[in-house]
Amino acid sequence: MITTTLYSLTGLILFGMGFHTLIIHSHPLRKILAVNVMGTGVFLILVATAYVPLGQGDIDPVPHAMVLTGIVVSVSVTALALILACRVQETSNLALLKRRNQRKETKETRA
Amino acid sequence: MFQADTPAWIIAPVVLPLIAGLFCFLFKRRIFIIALAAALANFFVACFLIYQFLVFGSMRCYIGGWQPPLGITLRADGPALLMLLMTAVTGLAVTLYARGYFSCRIADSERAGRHQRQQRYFWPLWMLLLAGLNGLFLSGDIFNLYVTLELVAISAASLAALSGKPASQRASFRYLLISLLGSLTYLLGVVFLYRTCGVLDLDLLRNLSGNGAGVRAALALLTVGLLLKTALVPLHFWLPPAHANALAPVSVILSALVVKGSFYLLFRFWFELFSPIVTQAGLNFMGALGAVAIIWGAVQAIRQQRLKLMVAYSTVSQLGYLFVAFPLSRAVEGAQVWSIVIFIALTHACAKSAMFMVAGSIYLHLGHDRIRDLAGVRASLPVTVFAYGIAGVSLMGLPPSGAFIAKWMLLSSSLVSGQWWWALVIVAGSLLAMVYVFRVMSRFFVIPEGEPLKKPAALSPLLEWPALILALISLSLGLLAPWILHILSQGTVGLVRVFPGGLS
Amino acid sequence: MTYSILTLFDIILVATLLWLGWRLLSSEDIFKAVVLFISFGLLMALAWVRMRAPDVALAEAALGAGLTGPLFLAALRRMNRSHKGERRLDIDENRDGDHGKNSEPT
Amino acid sequence: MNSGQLLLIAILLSSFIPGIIIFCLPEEKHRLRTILNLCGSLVKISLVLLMNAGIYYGHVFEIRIPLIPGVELLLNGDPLSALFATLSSVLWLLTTIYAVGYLEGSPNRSHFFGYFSLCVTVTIGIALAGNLVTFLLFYEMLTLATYPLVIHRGTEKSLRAGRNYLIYAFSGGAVFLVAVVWLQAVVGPMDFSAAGFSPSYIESHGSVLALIFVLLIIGVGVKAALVPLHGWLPQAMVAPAPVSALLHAVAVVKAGAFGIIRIVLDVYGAHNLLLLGVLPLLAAVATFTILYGSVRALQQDDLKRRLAFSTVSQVSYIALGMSMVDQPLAVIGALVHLVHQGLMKITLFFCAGNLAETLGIHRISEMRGVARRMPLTMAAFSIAALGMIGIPPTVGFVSKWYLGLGGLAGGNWWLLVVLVVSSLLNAWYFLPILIRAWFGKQQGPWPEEQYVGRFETRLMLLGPPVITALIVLVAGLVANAQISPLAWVRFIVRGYSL
Amino acid sequence: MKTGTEIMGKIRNRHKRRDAFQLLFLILVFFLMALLGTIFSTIPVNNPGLASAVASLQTESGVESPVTAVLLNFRGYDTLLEVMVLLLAVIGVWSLIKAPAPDPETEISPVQMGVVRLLAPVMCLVAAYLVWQGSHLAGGAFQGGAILGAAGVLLLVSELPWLRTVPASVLRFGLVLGPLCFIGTALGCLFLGGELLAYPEGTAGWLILFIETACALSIGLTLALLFAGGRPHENVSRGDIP
Repeated sequence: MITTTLYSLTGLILFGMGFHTLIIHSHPLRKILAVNVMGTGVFLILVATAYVPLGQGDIDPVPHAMVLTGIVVSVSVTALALILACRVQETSNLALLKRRNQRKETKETRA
Repeated sequence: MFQADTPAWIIAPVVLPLIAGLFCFLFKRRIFIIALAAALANFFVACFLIYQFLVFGSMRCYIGGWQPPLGITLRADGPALLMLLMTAVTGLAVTLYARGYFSCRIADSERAGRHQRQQRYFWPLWMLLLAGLNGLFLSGDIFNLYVTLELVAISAASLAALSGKPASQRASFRYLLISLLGSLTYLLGVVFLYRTCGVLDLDLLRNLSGNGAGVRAALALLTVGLLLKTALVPLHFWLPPAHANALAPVSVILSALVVKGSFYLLFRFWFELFSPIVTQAGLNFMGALGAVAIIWGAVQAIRQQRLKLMVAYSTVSQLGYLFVAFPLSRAVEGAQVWSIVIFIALTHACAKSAMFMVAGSIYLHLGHDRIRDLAGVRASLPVTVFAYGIAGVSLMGLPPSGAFIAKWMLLSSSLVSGQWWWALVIVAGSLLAMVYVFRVMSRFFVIPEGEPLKKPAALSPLLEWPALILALISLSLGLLAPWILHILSQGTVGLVRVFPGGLS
Repeated sequence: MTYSILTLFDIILVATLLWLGWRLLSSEDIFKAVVLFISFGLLMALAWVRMRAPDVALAEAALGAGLTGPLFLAALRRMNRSHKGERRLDIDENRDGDHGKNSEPT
Repeated sequence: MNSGQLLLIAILLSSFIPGIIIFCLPEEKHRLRTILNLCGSLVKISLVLLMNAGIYYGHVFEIRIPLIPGVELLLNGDPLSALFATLSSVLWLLTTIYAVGYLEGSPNRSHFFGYFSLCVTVTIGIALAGNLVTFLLFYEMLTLATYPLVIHRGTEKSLRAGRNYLIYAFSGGAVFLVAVVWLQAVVGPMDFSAAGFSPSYIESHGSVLALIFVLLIIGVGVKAALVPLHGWLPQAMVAPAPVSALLHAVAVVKAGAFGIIRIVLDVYGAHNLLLLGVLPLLAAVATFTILYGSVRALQQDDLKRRLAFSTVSQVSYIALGMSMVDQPLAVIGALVHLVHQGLMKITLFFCAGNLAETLGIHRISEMRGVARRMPLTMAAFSIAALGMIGIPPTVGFVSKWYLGLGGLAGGNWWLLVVLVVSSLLNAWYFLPILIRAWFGKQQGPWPEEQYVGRFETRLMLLGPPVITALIVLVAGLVANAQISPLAWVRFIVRGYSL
Repeated sequence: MKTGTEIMGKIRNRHKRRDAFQLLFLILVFFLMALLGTIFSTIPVNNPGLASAVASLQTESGVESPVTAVLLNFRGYDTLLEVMVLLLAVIGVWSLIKAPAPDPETEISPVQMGVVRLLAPVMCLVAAYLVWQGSHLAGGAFQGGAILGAAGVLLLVSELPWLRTVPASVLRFGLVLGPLCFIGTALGCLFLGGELLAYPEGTAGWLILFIETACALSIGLTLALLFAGGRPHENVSRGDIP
């Protein structure tokens, strides 16, 4: 019982920490990390709910299956989000550079 | 083996688009044919399921033959089937429109490669999104709903980023993060529920859930998660940029279908699963948010300078109506609640798709969508302008559109129950809708000064007619009202209302 | 409630997890954060084993730490590379044009 | 589906189908478009006359389409709807002919005539509406169908006018919707019927029902241009002349006035309204509108604007008559004025359009001696103007006569005062025009003379006002005959057993 | 000079305001979590969960491991959709961006090559073992797939030249293989038994193994391609190797 409570509260705190970081920080990678930590927190609560100490009965396998599903989903979403973040940065850098180049060109022509 | 009353038909709307999506990804040629076949099949299956529902009653399909609590149940009841039909009809139109859209863009040789690539990835993503949505409407398992939500969210975010514009990618990134946050909050709610009840099946949960603090917390978490995805004010900030910067067919899908998915779940939870613990204060709170959304979204829509952004903010406003139905649901006849929401959702799906299609066609035609400079479109795209007008009329809720029926019910219940302030909001919202719809409409009627420099070629009928047909459907939904009410009253307990004139 | 030696282990594990989580979310350096995230994942695997969930532990070790970490690192490298600027600009412009020529028929 | 239902549908389709076809026609197919329009309106007139005969002999014309419980669409041909339908369909024919002549050579005609046909379809729908929901449906559609006509010119000025028109009309529609829903919530679903709802509701919900009556009147009052809801009407004058004729005489303002009649006679019923005691309010608003409109008309130099304010004033006679619903003679006066005002006003607008189109005359100050250049047009104008003043034997006299009789019968002597004052005002703003046109001397060339031909103007422009002016005269002369607007109105009022 | 200090002051003010907001938000999150934690720990746990339900049907599922039974039999539909989510991620990534060109400057040290040569086959073996033992112990398609994916990552990191010449169509086929086998089996069951995913009696074990193998291959490929980070060069897929 104490184990379940301990781990579920840990999961909840991880969830809260992730949520806080997701809102406060602006770096895209940090946001994705935060979402991952949040997810881990939820999974921890779920697995802790199913926990039964050794010798006191069967473990409920359904939450485990749910967590497995969740982990796979979160990996795929993370991959997509990372690529999207890269792409955002690339394109916005590109726009920035183009603008800078244009400014340079206009300066040169003026000169 | 497959009789008309086999429940296994329910899985077809999920499996067909899934397979189509796989093949669309695998193959290089004739992708459109595969997608069109799937959309058509999906439409016919939806019609068949409604027929089956009307003849044999509500269906349940236990996947793998495992009954709850262990297995996953798919169920087809009135609201689910109507949402399914809405998706099928809109989806078919979008499929046709997207074909026209991409052909038109590929024909412009300058960026043909990029457009071809967009088309290539559009089809599998769209098919998988369709499967996810259908799964969402049919699923009867709270964790399976999470998976379908993710399926929808990922494909929607990828679709939103498809246009390749930096703005669209930024918006899509934000959209992805928001829907992830929503999904995780939803999942936390599921954990709370599982902790309390130990089952995942919706029907079992309804009986078990009781009135504890855990269930309340679960409801709050599920609600917040789904509200994020539904973009109710004040959580709407991600929607306009994501919807307005996407490709036109994608905007249609996102605005007409994707937000409806999460709203549908929210509504199910509030009025079926958790109806015993829902308090009037909670309903009023949702209604207040909806009222703010109606007014705020409409005011923002009026202020926009670009057609697509205007349409996107109009989505924010229209979603508010769905939530104003919350406090009024219990006011007089609790029975009317699904019908109000379904009428709004169906009308909005058809009308908003038509509007985004129109915006896309105008963008293709003029090369911009600045509202100031729309003069002369009427002469070159009469069908499109007509579609815009009809869709706008439906959004304003003029008779005989479905939104009128919904508005009638909302007004009637708010006046009967003495909550006249909702009536004020509803009327104000439709007047504001009139302003933003006709602000654009009047520009169509301006006769341009001088001859246009070059006369752009006429657009393909695939770009014009689906919009018109959807707009006409949305306008005539009010006339189909008895039929829709019949479907709604067939299976849902408590919705049975005797129709005075008789329907048969 | 029974307290045992395992409870002590639990508390240590949980404290480490929280500390790692806090550090990875608040560290100034993203690279450091990613490294911390990988170790966080490995420690989570330990926690899963403690929770009698070996399947999850295996998946977490392989997916959470073994794949997500490299994914982050690759993304980080890509982002840093795109920071460098000019050279990438040319490549990226060629890309679109290049693709236009080799467009596949549908 | 029986023959009566088929007839109703055919009446609606006879202008709807030509409208849809006209939308699809290419711009340059003028002849086909004209033929379609004329065939449609001739078919419509004959069908409406057929329905009138049926109604007279007691046939039932009714279509019910249920939507949701308590809300159904009901098309119903009763004597009152026959009156309005006949008026609209006859005037539509004339307006169509006029519009074909008026718009010769201008752009976007297929859209114009398409919306024109839809507009008439919707007006007939209003006439045939059998309950408030159906009325609301067509009432809102009327706004939509007329809006493109109002902004047909596509200039910034017309867009502004159109915007104001929409804001007024849809606000009115919204108020009307609320009132309809509320009424239904209080008294339950009801059709238009002579009895109105049961008086027992008055005891339980008296004040609410009075409030709903006010809301309903506000809703239709926007289109009927009751002061202070008339603001859109003078602005809408930027539209082409046939559209103004349509707005003032056939469709919009008339739909509002017709709505007032329906609400008073068929929704509330005379008995209930007397119990509620809201009629003096209506009478006050109507009186004020009559006097205010006349006074404002006096100040206008622009001919069409003067006519517009004259409409504001004249339509309120109908509201004034309905406010004395317990007096059958006053009701007769109000109902017959619906027709008579339409005939007179459409003549005036046709003539104003002729002056503008042929000679470029827009202002009254430019009209000196114009009667010598365009004698037929000005003769028609004079007949209609004299009718407006109420000089026998025109139809205007008939309306005012019955209104006055009704007022006297009810002991409302103030009504006579209102009638006399307003007639004097009418004379004051119409007679100078006539004097200037007939006896003034032309000073310099016409502002913009465009047409020089055998007749004073194109035949298609000349014919309709002459015909309507003749009807104004003849209908006044034979008012007591077996077949005349007055006879039909008497037939209607007999059905209400007031 | 004066304006400079003003600007600095403004920036400081903005910082202060942001800090205040952050603090407020921190407190809010803290209270929310405290509330949730209190509620969560007070939930009376008197439900057995689904453990007994799974245990009673374990023999019918065709596998010994309860988690695998849940994943691929009782809740196989979830797993089917989840495999789709993985595929969707790849499609999404491919739609966004092209795989970065190999960095010609990086030299792979022979030691690293050696390690890769040694490790990759071993990892494949481990993956196969994990899939095989999934029926009775911990392990299964996801774990096996993840190991395969890790092997793929290893190969990608070491920039083996032949990796770039794998035709895109083969990759697409590999990605679709797992989901297709899964759906195919599910539909086969539907046509034979009348229910989606209802394995005919006695065949469950073998069918699950078949699905798991196909899915593990696809999952491994998916993960490796997610790491590769973009769509392959399509012109290669048409056979004209540069």
